[in-house]
Amino acid sequence: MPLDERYALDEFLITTMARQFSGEVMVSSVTAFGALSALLAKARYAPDLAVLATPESGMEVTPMPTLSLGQFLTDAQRGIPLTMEEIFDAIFTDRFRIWINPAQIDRHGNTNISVIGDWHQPKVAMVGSRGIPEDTSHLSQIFYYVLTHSRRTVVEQVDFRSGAGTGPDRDATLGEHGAPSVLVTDLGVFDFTGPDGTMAVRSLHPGVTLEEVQEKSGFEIHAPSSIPVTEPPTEEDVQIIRDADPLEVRKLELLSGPEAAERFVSIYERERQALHAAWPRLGKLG
Amino acid sequence: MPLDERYALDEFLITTMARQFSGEVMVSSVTAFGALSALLAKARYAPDLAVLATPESGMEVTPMPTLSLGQFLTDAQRGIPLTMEEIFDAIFTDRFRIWINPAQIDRHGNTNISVIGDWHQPKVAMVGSRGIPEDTSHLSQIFYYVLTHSRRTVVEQVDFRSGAGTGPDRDATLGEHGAPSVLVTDLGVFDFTGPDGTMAVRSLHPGVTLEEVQEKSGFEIHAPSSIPVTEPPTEEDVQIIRDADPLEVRKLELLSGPEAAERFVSIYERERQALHAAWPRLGKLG
Amino acid sequence: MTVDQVVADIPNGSTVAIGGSSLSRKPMALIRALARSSVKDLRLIVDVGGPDVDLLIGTGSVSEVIYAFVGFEVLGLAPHFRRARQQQALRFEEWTEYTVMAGLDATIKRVPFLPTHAGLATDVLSVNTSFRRFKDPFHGEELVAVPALKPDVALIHVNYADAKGNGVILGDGHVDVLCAKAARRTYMSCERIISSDELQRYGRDVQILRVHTTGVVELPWGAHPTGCAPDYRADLRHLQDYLRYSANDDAWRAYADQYIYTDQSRYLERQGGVEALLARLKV
Amino acid sequence: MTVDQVVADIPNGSTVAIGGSSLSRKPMALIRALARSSVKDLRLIVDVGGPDVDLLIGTGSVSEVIYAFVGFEVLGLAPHFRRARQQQALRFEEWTEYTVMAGLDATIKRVPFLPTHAGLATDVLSVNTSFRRFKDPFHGEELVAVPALKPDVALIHVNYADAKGNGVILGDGHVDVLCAKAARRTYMSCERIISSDELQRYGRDVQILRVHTTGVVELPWGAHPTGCAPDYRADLRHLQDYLRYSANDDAWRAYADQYIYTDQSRYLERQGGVEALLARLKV
Repeated sequence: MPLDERYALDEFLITTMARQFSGEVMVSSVTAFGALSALLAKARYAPDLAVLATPESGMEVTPMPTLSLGQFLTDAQRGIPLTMEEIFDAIFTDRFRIWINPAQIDRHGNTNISVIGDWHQPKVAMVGSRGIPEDTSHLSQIFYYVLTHSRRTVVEQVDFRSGAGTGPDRDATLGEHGAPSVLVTDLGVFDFTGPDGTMAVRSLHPGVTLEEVQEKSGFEIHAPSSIPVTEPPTEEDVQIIRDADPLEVRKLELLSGPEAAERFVSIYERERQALHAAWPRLGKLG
Repeated sequence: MPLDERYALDEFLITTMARQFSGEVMVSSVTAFGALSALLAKARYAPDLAVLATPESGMEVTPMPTLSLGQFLTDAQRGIPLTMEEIFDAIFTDRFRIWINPAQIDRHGNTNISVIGDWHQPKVAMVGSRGIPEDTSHLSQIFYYVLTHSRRTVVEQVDFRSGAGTGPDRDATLGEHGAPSVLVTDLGVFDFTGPDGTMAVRSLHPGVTLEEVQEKSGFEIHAPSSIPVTEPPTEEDVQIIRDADPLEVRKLELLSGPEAAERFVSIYERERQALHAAWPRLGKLG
Repeated sequence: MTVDQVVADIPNGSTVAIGGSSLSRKPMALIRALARSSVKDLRLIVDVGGPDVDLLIGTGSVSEVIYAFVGFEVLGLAPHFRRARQQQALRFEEWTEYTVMAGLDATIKRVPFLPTHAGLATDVLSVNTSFRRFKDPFHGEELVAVPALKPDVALIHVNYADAKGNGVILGDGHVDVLCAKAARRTYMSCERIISSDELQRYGRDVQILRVHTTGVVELPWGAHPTGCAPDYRADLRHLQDYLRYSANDDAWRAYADQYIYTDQSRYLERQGGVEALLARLKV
Repeated sequence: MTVDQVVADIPNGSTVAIGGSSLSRKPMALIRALARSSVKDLRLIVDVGGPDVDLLIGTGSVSEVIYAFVGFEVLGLAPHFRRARQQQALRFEEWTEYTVMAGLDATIKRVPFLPTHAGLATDVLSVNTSFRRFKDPFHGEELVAVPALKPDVALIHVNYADAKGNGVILGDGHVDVLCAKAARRTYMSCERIISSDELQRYGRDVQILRVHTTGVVELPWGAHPTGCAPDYRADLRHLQDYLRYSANDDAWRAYADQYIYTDQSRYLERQGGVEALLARLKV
């Protein structure tokens, strides 16, 4: 995607993600992209969202992208404390949304965060399926994002199904519950309306061609004859994101190597100050 | 049971009930007798008890026998608020005790609070089995009391099993879990160590004869050749009970008719004052 | 929203779960509104029922009751419930305290049932044909399968709520959270609507989450004649009157005219007004 | 009680459930004490694991891990966990976040299993042979039976506790309550022991009830290097060091010598002392 001086790639993607939200549901996040998309959505696109400070707790807060302070937001902003049981009850009753960032996603929207290679003889053992099986068996909207669309991330078939995609296995046991809805990558927006519930192009980001997408994907993605261009963020969208993340935690997700490490340390050292500047402590101990 | 000037029947029974408690378990109560036995036990016989203010909530409080103020004790004494889920988890994990006052109890310790007559064509529809099935399938100690031992209350066979007694049905499905332990009546203390888990005399109250018990029971209760006399309350037991229940809510359980109604009204009008005198309001709204 | 809007959302034959517990925090103002509407054939789900169930049976609004308990606690039995049971006038299904909770929780967790030992070796299993005995898939242990209870509507009453539908419960929570999560639509009355900022000071006492509620109505004294800790206790004197009025049809019609077929503000006046209620019931 | 008394109660082969979540409120001081004891062949149960699981694998104390997740969140993968998985050095069983909770809850409710749809149409069901597919007894719907998880011991760390064993958790509760209820013996460390009178001011933040706990140890900074909201955040700098020290055996021995084979007060000195920790981590 070519750069545009009005917005950075992260701002473009976060806005695109924000525009997927709707309704009165809890929104949780484990990443800065997730947190900022929820924040922007609540401000501009889906005012009824009940946004959480952490993956698990602190409802009705303004999330702050952070490395170490998620739970502290609940206290600083007097978020409504929740329990894990309440989170899963919200999942089971379809009152929950989250942007999931899988290591692999495949043609049918199966996703993997557990292992590269065979589960029993891993090439790379990652983290384990966490709550993705629960999400993908219960929610009516499942949101995925991948920041580097490539043949390593968008694959013919995932090495391990942490998240249930479309196909016969789902049809036999889960039906529509928890089926993948949307994938946002650095190249475009995709859904699973292709033949037999396979991945299809919904829109491509400005300047991205279908050829580029096909080349960077591990399989041929279904595409309509006329492909829309993803709508870019407005000035207001961009401003909201920048104001909400002055330390630019979001940039870390797109970086690696020494630059990432240096910036990581710098953010970690400065974020307490940012928290106190934004929300002078009001919590129960304050 | 003949009267003794040192204690009243209610004080005798409450003390007998208090002496059954042991260990570090939650104790709940729905009656004044239950509340006072827990209070006395904690003061004298089982100091580790975690006493609740109401059937459901307010752990670590001093219960006050009351008609309308159970929940208010939690607030006044800063009891630890619990949920119904926590109560049942304490039941399932055998960390819970309660004195149950059934309408009928039978030879095998089955108990009934649901209906007199056939369930489908009730002669008297009472209240429904409430949580007794849960207690009698999980707790290692099940305590019953009956204030008027008679052929109407201590029966050959209950009309409806709200609580599971001993016998083949239990043996097949529950084993030892939740079996009846003790019955305290105005005549004596009974357990279920008779042949095939039937009711047996453990002790008789002072002056009570086995003949009187058999005459007032709907079946022959197993008795050892030498029957102990139930130990009466000490002066300290009696004093603790009287101090804890200055309005004598406990007396209501032994009364009926106009005398009960009059005393009921009088207690109801005076108990707010008693609460505030005992525990000046310290709660979260105070 | 208003009481009338809530009632308009509850058609004949609805399955209604009711929060509270016997004489505590029953949504009585909503119950009375339901009772004076023309709605019929309600299926009630209560864990521990009291004047809520009894009143709706008394006004002929009910066709079925699923319950673990219905009673007036220290005051004795529930008169219309008892009469209807004895006359076999309606359908009744006796559950138990935990199984009602498990049935609601099964719906929340979108499973058709939850397993338990509760009920084994009791007659609840004989008379309640909704339960099923089965053997667990691992060891063949005999268990009770508690079927999912699926309320269309839940009615609850709480201390405070914000306009968005978050609710604060300061006393015992009873099964209100389970009702709110399990029902397709949850209507909540409250003693007072407060700002979200103020509500969020209540921390873990914010027990009802707006994602599970459909509408909120401010109804001070909305639990009366049951209590609402720590604001007011149960009005046992009014409940004694209720029991007397329930002795026969004529008396019951008089009760209904005076206390049911009227709105909440007139209802409160007929209790002697808010000052008198405060003097009698504020703790 | 003391850390040593806790460790003495945990024999070889024990099944140990650990509270907290990845970098939050892990009972790390208890974990380090366990790691430096001679205990072997632990079976760990974690919902969301992090340095707790990784450290115990690193010291060779573990024979099996039941987990939904083990990782260092923003810092990346868990080095010893990853290596052990890739070398197939121990037994691993992958569960999911809710199924670990359901497995613990099944034990609490004394049922052999709980049903769920979670895991269907995923490979978790293929690799985790503890789960079983079955058909529900009412409608024959296909479900997953999650077996009861039965910890011998639970280890948790909380903000405050009283000496009787009631505990206050001010930040996210994670699965600590489930661990405490499900385990046969629960040991709780806390930042500070306070009087019962003071503890009871925390209302619904008193989440751990003494009827479910066996012993309490006061261990300030007992979650370090993970965080303990709202007292201190995770020490990501120390955790970065941990990752570097985990690169090879020699470095790891150095880490163990310096930070594991020592007591909590020397451990804190080696972090620069409490003043330095406060300056770095207090929020």
